[in-house]
This record gives sequence, structure tokens and C-alpha cells, in this order.
Amino acid sequence: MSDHLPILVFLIPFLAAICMPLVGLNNPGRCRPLALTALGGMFLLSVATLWRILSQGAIRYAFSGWAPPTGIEWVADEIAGIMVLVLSALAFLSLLHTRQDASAELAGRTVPYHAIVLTLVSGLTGMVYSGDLFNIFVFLEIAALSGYALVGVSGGRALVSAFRYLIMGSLGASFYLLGVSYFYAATGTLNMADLAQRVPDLLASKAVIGGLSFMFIGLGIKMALMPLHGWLPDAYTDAPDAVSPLLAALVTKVALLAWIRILYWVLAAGSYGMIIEIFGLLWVVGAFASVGGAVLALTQQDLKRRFAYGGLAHIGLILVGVGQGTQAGVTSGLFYLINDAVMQCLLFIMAGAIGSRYGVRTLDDLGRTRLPTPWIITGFVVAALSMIGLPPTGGFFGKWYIVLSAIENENYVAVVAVVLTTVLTMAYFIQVLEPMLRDGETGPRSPEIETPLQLRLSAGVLSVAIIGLGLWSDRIVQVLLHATSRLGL
Amino acid sequence: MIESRHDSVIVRRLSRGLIPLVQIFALYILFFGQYNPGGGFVGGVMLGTSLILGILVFGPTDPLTVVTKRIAETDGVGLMIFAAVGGLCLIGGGQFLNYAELEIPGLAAPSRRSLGIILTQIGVAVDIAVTAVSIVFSLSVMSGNGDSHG
Amino acid sequence: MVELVQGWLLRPNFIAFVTLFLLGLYITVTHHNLLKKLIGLYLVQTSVIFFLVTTSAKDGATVPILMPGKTAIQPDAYVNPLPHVLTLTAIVVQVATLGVSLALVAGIYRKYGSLDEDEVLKKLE
Amino acid sequence: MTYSFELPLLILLILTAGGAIFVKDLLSSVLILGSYSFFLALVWAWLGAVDVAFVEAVVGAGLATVFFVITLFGIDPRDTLIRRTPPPIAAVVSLLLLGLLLLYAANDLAAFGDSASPASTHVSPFYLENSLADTRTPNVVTAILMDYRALDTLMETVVIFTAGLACWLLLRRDAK
Repeated sequence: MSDHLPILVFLIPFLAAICMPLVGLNNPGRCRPLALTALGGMFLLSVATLWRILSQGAIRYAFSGWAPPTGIEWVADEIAGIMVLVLSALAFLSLLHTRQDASAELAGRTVPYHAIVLTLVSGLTGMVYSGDLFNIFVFLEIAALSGYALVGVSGGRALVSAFRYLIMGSLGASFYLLGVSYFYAATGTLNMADLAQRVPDLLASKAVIGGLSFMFIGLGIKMALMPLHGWLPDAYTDAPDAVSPLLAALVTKVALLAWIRILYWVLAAGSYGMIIEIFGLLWVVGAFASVGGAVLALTQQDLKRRFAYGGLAHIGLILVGVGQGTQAGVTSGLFYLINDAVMQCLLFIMAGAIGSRYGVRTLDDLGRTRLPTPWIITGFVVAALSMIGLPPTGGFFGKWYIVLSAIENENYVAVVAVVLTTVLTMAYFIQVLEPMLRDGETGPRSPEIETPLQLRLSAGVLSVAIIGLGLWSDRIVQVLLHATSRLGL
Repeated sequence: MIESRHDSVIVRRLSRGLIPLVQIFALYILFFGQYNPGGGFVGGVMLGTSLILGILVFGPTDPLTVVTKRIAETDGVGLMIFAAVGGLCLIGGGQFLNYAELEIPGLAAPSRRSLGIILTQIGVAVDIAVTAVSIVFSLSVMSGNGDSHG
Repeated sequence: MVELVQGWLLRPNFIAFVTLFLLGLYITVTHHNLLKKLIGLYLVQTSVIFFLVTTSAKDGATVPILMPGKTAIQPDAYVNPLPHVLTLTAIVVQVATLGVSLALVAGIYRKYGSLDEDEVLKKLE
Repeated sequence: MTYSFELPLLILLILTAGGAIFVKDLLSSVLILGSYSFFLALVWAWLGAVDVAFVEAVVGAGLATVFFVITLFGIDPRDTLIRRTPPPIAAVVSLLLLGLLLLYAANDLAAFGDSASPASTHVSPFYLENSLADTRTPNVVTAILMDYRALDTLMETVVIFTAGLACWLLLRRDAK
């Protein structure tokens, strides 16, 4: 039975989502417990899956009993195992932390809200596991449609942001599908492992180059890579506080992971020479995005918007690592991707918490209000340390590995870009932390509001996770290195 | 839009006759999708549009609309059929959606696969029909209210 | 260069695809009316599907519905069915996206009383 | 392969697409879009993709138009705007570059209708040769859709389901 673990992990949120309308038909109060149970169960099973992958190797799951390339295949390797674990944990915690906020914003719509959170999680899970280009497209669209709806939940201004997100996202999906079509026309297959065998002979083919470019544009829109990021700041700012942690932590990262898979698992295997130019382009784009994102973040007043631009910078950083084209580079990129998901989740949970509790939405608000809650301040500090990249957090080690891989490649411009991003990140976090931590402020002290247990739990677990990612970084990197060693770089 | 029934008696009369015909044709398309063009999607969309036609023509008080509204609330049933067929394959010892492992005595693997195809097509059709109706209800909530400027 | 252009002219389907794709993309990005943007998006999506369908064509082949009773099945006698399957999925995805986008448009209209992007943005401020 | 049938259809296709965009009245433009879908279905039927043509005719020309019209009901259906600002140069330039990329990439594609192209020779013959024996389903498209690639179909039904939930979440605020 343990070979079936990936599909079982996927089926839990999926079944809960499709049962939600019936379960909530007469008693919408049941939806939240059902969703939390499903995500909790998914987390436990994904732990088991990771355990199974680490002890007995990757699982290749052929749907409908048809071996690839005839059927659809899922590949659950170490990277997918870790990513799904992170994904389910973050989804559970970000759903858990907002009891009051969610129900207030959602009058009478708890059923579709919880169902859509679960379809989002299922879509992302499928994207992580899938080893078939077209299958990834379908999951991409499930996750994207859920994302559009969740951004637009609060109505008003959020509807306009969601509409823009939808236009950009659908164009991205169309580009991705176009790229897949070119690949299919040139190779006749959709399975990644099969493509990896057939593509090396075809690398001079203009159709493959074109297909690759279209996929990159499409996934670039989905991962909000710098010139294509237009939808993201508005969408994350206007999304309800219960939703933005989920979106910020997961949606762009999973699209980026899909791109890494295509680049390395389809193209890099055995055809390094031809692809080197693409990698050259990639880290340049990444360096531009990381510095640009950090600069733009520095100019933002709104806290969530500031952190959204910060997230853009981090997507760029991951690409700098991935673009080195070495095993060390791709491993460092993947490690930073995992870290980034956790710290963005914590950061947006905290930003949402002070927004909904104390009405603190901008830097000016922050300067006027004194936050009496140690939980929130601690969470902010830990997330900020990790975002800046100070030890002993995971963010530090992630950046450290990226810099090491760039130095190993003698790519000093990339190193300068990472350092510059770090300095800028420090600058924009100091502007946030300084009023928060300053004592003896003249402004009125906010009324004491007890931090609810769920929020403490989410903040605590995520803070511990960020520090844990730092302390055990060598173990995790070893696992990732094991996964990437099969690429033959 | 679905506030009132259609004014013209001819339209109402015609629809009374047309809707069952469309539905029978949809079922034909659905079940003969293995031999002809068509199948779950087309059958489902046709079923859904026949129900939508009923809603638009007969208005909100007609029994058909009331029943349709109840049906639209049970979104997800079709997917449950599909997923249940897939899950039975898991129980039978095969991979998810491997219909050859459906434990039905007396059927060879190709026939089991054929049966699986029919069952899952029903699931697809039900889900698409119900969701199409549900989307139409959602889209017409606002234009039906008349308070277009919030 | 001449060969290139000749090569393109031999593919009227491809020319149609490129025209529809670029037209749709241009309208989606630049048009002010939200509904027209959706129409542009619809053109982009259908044109990609169109391209996928053309990869399935084979000269002298018929529709991919097998005739039982004949002897061995010749794959060359039937057009390639796999792109058809992909396009079926893509069409349904497209109409699902359309449903959600129309819901957003309807919501925006109820709130701001306009489908014009500039007017809506003006009211946002 | 001759294009005598197809060329008029393709021209009509582009004309209806242009019409749908440039007509000012939104309701007419939506209906023209429906006819665009219909011509698209004809082209696909001509290419041998009968299942796709059927779905496009029912979903594209039917359901999509229903969604559009129901949305437009209660909205003043007029595209009031004559263009105010010229389109940004960047958009035009990147569009041109994109068009060039599309044409460039097409150069190495197999010729139209080539039965020796990779797409026609690598995986797809397996389906044609085996689907009858494997699944007792003469319509190969249905066999692939519901069996060989059943996961895609399940997920694509989930896409529709998600769209239904999304419309519910976005629009039925006070209902129920």
C-alpha cells in the first residue's frame, strides 16, 4: 500500500473539497472542522510519504495502470515529498490562525470558501507531484481559479485586483499550454521522463527553443517574475488576511518549482552544453528581479504590499541560485524555495494579524500604535531575520548556499546582486521593526487584546520551523543533494 | 434575469416539448460516446443547458426551477461518482483509476475498462450539468436583484 | 528569408493561429472595456487550442473512430487522437475560466457601475 | 493537401474574431463571438477532430454564450469608449517580438498533415492500435480521455467544479 501514498495524500483534500457542498448544505458550521481535519490528515500522511521516500527511494505512480508515456505519471521524489509536507503544514496553519477574521468577512459563504481553499491545496499538490506537462497545466488552472476566487472574496477593490490577476494568470496559462503544444509537436510526448530522453537530440530545433520560451513566459507570469509581476502586489494586498499567507507562501513557489523541474529534469539531463545560454539568461533575470523587488519594496507604505514586493525579490534570489547551472546551484535554489515559503507564510500571517486586530496597515499606522503583543512582535522579528538572512534562521543558510554556488561558479555579479538584495531587505525591514520595537513611544498604547490560541500556535510553530530549517539545514540540503545527484550535472 | 417567466406562450409551450427532447438527446450522446463523437462533456453541457432553458423560460416559481435549484446546491456529486470509481480500483488492488481492477466477477479486463469509462462519463456529465446550472444561478443573482449600483 | 516566408504561406492554419493569438493578446492587454478584454482572452485561448488541433492532422486520414471488424488497424489511417483529448480538456478549462471572469465582471459592475477600466480605476481612488 | 474548403472558413474565422472585438454593442459582439466558435468547430471538423468540434459547438458556441448573455443582462450593454490613449509602445513592440518568435519557432515544426511527424509517430499510434482491445471503445478519443489519461479528465472536471464554487463565493453574498 505504501506505493499509493502520493495519491492518498492528494485524495484527502480533494475528497474533502468535493464533499463540502453536501456536508455544508444544512449545516455550514461543519465546513471549517472538515477542512482542518482534512489538512491535518494530509499533513500526517505527507510525513509518512516523506518517510517512505527517504527510506525506500522515489515513488513513480502510473495512473490508470498505464505505464508512461502512455498514461499519466506522478513522480514523488525527495523534493516533492518535502514540498508537499511544507505545503500541507502551511495550509493547515494559515487556515487555523484566522477564526474570527474569516467568519466576519465571509457572511454566509463558508461552504465555497473552505472548499476552494481545499481545491487550491489539491491543485498545488498535484503540480508538485505531476510528471506530465499537460497534467501540470490542468493542476495549474485548478490552483489559479481557486486563487482568483480567494483574492476577490472581500469584494470592492479586491474584485478589480482579482480580475487583473485572472487576465494575467489566464494569459500565463495560455502561454504555458502553447509551450507544451510546441514541445508535443516536436517530440510527440508529454511525459517528462520520456521528454528528457527525446529532447537532447532536438535541442537545435527551433520548435523546442520556442516552446521553452513560451513555457518560461507562462510560468514567469505565474511565479511573478519581475517584468511580469504586475498582478501580484495588488492581489496580495487586497486578498483577505486569512488568504494572503496561503497565496504568498505557495502559489508562486509551486510555479517556480514546476519551472525548475522542466529546466533540470527535462532539459539538463545530458544536454548541459546547449542549455548553458538559457541558464546564463536565467540568473541575470533573477538578479534583476531580486534587486528590483527589494528597491520597490523600500518605497511602499502599505505593509502587505511591501512584503509582496519583498517576495518578488526572493523569487529572483531563487532563480539566481537555480541559474548557476550546477548541482550546488539548483540545490541551493530549492532549499531557499522551501525556506521562502515558510517565512512568507509567517510574515503575512503577522501582517494580517496586526491589520485585523489593531488596524495597522501602513508604516504610519505602525509609527502611531504601540503593539502590546509579544507573540506578534516575536513572529515579526523571526520572519524578518530570516528574510534578511541572519543566522541562525533558514533564510541565512539559504542565501549562504546560493552565494557559495555563485562563488564556485566564479559568478561574482550574482554574488553582488545577492548582497545588494540583502542590504536593501535589511533597510526595508528596519523601517518596519524600528517603530515596532521602539520603547517609550509617545503615541497611545493600543488596547490590550488577548492573542488567541490559534494565532499563538501558528506564529510559534512557524517561528520554530524557521529556526529549525536553519539548525538542520545541512541535513535537508543533504537530502536535496541526493535528489539532484541523479540529474548528472 | 430569472425573476419572471417568459412572456410568450409560444416560447413556453415550445420549451415544454423541447426540453425533454434535448435531455433525451443528451443522454444518447452521453451513453454512445464510446462509439460516436460525444461523451461526458457534451452530454453534461446539453443536460445543463436544457435545465437552464427551463429556468429562463418558466421563471422562479415553476416546480422545474425549484427542483433545479435544489440540484444546483448539491454540486460535487458527479465528482464523487468519478472519484468513487477510481477509489474502488484502489481497493481492488490497482492504481487509482485503473478500471481493470474493478472487482466485478465475470468480466474480463477490457469489459471492466469499458464499464469504468461509462460510469466515469456519467460522473463527468452530472458534475458539468450541475455546475453549469450553478454558475448560471450565481451570475443571475445580481442582475435579478435589480440593485445594480451598490 | 524567402524560403521562410514561403514556409509560412504553406501553412494557412498557422497564419490564422498567429493572427488570432496576437489579435487576442493585443486586445486583452490594451482594451479598456473589461468584457472586451475577456473576448480577447477567449481568442487567445481558442487560438492555442486551434494550434494543438492542427498538430493532429495527417494527410488522407479519417476521424479517430475505429471500424471494428477490419483486419489490423493502420495508425496512418486515423488522425492523431491525443491532441484532441488535450484540446477537449483545454476547452473545458477555458469555459471554467470564463465563468469565473464573468462573475468578477458582474461583481465589478454592481459595485462601480461601469465596465470601463479607466472609470473603475477612477472610482477606486 | 488542398485548402479550398478551409481557406474561406479561416477567413470567416478571422473576420468574426475582428467583428467580436470591434463592434461597439457588447451583446452583438458576444453573439458574433458565438458564430466565431461555430466556424472554429467547422474548421476542426474539417481537420478530423469531430469530438473537439462537437465540444466547441456545444461549450464554446452554446454555454459560453449563455454565460456572456446572462452576465450582460442587467448591464448597460454598450462599449462606450472610443480609444482615449494610444496603446503603449512597449505593448506593441513586445507583441511584434512575440509574433516573430511564434513564426521563428514554427520553422522546425513538421509540415501540416505529415504522418511521419513526431507527434504522429511516437505515442499516439499505441492508442490507435490498442484502444479497441484494451477498452472495447471504438472512439479512441473517449478511450484516451476516460481511461489512458483519466486523471486529466477528473482534474478538468474539478476545474469546472472550482469555477462553480468560485462564482458562488464571488456573487452569492447575501443569498442563503
